[in-house]
Amino acid sequence: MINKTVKDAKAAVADIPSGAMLMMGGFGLSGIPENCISALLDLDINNLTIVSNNAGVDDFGIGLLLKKHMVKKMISSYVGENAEFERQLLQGELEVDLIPQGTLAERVRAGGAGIPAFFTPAGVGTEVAEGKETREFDGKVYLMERALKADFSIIKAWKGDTAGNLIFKGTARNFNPIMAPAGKICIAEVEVLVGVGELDPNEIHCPGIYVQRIFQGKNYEKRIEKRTVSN
Amino acid sequence: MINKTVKDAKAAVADIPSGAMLMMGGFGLSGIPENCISALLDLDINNLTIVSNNAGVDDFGIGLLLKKHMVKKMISSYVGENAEFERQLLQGELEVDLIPQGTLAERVRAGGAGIPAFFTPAGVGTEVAEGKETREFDGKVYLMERALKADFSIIKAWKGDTAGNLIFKGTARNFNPIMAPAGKICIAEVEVLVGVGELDPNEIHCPGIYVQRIFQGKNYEKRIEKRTVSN
Amino acid sequence: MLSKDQIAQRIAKEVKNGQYINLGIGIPTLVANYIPDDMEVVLQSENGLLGIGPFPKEEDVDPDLINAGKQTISMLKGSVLFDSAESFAMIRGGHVHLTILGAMEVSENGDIANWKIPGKMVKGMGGAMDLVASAENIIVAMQHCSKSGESKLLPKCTLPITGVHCVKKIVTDLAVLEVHPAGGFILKERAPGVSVEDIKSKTSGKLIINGEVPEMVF
Amino acid sequence: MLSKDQIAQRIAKEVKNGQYINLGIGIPTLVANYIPDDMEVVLQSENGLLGIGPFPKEEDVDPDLINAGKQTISMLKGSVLFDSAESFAMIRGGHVHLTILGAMEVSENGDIANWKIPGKMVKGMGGAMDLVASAENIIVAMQHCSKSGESKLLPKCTLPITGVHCVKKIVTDLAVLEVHPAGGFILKERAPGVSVEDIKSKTSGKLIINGEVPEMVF
Repeated sequence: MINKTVKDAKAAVADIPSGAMLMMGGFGLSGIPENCISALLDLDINNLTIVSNNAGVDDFGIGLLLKKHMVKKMISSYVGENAEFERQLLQGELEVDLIPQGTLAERVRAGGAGIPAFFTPAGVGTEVAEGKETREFDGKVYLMERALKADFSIIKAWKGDTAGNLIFKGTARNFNPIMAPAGKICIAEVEVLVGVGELDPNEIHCPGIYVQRIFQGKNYEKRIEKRTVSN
Repeated sequence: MINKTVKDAKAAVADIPSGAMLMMGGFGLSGIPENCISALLDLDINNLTIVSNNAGVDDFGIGLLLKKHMVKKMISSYVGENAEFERQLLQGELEVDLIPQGTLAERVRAGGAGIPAFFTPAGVGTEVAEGKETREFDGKVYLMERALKADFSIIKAWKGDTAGNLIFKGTARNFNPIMAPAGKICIAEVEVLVGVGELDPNEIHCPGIYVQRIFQGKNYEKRIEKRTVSN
Repeated sequence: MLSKDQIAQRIAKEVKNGQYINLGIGIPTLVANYIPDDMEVVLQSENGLLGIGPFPKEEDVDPDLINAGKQTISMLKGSVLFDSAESFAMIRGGHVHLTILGAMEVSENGDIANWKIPGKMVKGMGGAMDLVASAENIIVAMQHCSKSGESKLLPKCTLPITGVHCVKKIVTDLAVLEVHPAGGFILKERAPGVSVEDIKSKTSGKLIINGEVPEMVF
Repeated sequence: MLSKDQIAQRIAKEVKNGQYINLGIGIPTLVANYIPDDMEVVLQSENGLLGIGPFPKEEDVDPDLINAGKQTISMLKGSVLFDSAESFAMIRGGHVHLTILGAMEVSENGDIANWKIPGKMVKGMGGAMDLVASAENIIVAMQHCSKSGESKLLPKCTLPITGVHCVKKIVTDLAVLEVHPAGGFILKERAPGVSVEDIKSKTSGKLIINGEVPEMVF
């Protein structure tokens, strides 16, 4: 099998240039590529466009990139947990493109799957439909939505092997596996990196063909946004 | 969890009427719903339209339904292993709609996923494109293809639980999981039926939400079309 | 007037055995507490889980297991995990039978506004637009009037809408109403102690009253 | 003139380290036998496997593990299984770098015909139309002429085509040829003992000859 391992987060993100279009996995703070975000903070780059369902919180996740003014534009479905985000947006320092979550997921999936455009009912009759082609199929109206692709997709998995095959855990899966094929280069950080043959071929969530670089991350904080417990 | 179990194949297919549109999983003879095919043979129905990548062989799989003249139309990508099929087609007793395999898979996936239409490059400039809308995106020409849905999707899995969650084995997965959501009623036959909680939530290939009926099949023959071995 | 919990309790009576259900944030989440034990329903969380269990015990909290409101949760026997594309394939494909969500406004033709207030910070629509465009049955849980006393049941939404012609039923602190296919809110039930006149005065959209309007039974 | 195995052997030299490759039925399947051991490539089978291994030993034959030609196969360490939609997402999305397949005809502008002969029984295109419409590099393995001696390298395909402007290179029993972006077959190499004149007489499409044409080296 083809070996995709790189040394660490620093090596994995080293060639990401200013102005790059990035996809980053995660839902809320769950399943975000913590190590790559830290490594990006050490790079002297800016004007990034980031596709991510959320924008982190003020002092964690993508919020850290925002605070360092590295981001020009966010493409997300929900950004409501981040005060610095709000400030930059109101000041005109940041652009945001808000997309229904299912449309975002499907546009990303289409980008990786060679589907340039598709039709969805989400957003018909709303401001999301402005400027978009609508079309009726079997009596229901749909919007045409285009595929999304990125220069780099940066994702986080639970286990991976050196060939780039990935397994996720719990709801930390979310956008991670579908972003892998949508990036020209996919960087995957994993909690546990194993040799080829150690993962069951029948249990892999993301085939290694989509992953160009993989490394074992460290010191995962896995911050919890809303700790809710029952008695 | 909602219990989806039915007694056996006979009970599962009992209400399938003449003229129904069926999807049937499998690639070649691998992963085909053997028990349901047998039970269908005992029904006095005909004029079926069947969406299946292949059409079985003369004396096994969908070939058995063809031989009994139960099929009006096949929607497939490759039907070359079946002499009875050829005879009926040449005699005008059978219609066939041949579709590129990837387009077939994506049309089925779209049918289950609420996507009424999408664009694909497969078949551009060929007779597959006849009568279809073409459109250029970023300098490349694509065909618009419509979603496929069925009255019943009939699939075969390796393991399943009573809530309809399914795990497939090897390349017997193929069209089975994507056909489940594309049928109004999905009937799943499994080699091993277990109670809820016995399958790992992280290893399920097809969520039970797509499956309306499940039963444990028996006497699987699993015929091999081309037994090739190395010394 | 109903408490939030009572609104949730009344909505729980709309749930049918064998349904797959998506519950929005706020009052809808409370509905889960009132689904009878003998009823088998499965709750979907659009970040990738079928079979949401109760909040975990302190020692079982897992940052890799949250719901769409980012709260830590648990799984049930028979739960399934999946990615975001599969999750919305499920929603868009109509496999989730019932969506219960909050709203800022509902119009008499079933439009819903619940994601954006002009002039205020936009948080985003999340999965709401996909949900309202897709589910076969959509029930709104909300207060009948805004904090400033304005009716939230309107002839036409004044806020940017989330979806058109999609709301089937509304349960408020005052009433249960159905949206008439040709337009208008059909008053089905009154909250205990609330009069038809009271509801009429607090409903700015067209209210349809057919004969005697019964009090809610829980 | 090359044997089928020699055609496969010559094509194997086009394979690059780190590639994901889809091999069609027939000569293309033989290419796997000539990929050097020190080269890491992964073979995709469009029915749902990355990492095709050798044919299994008699005792390891598994009816649930076949390739796209319906032959029983084995897996390798690091193999992955997936469904048909994922498989063609992989192909259509350009993740498979190289497709090697057979053909009945290739035209000088890179069109390929390999799925249907009018008047004969139609078997279907299987995955061929998806593969030729998607892969960044497509190499055709075929005999230079049909059994009746007609050239299969034509100005224009006479048979129903599988895809347009897609073939990049052709390896036949007589020659290695590249398709010129503006049209025409560029003669790159001759099979041992085969003359340029011989190839010219057996190529009905436009043949482009730039200087000396070397003999193939294996």
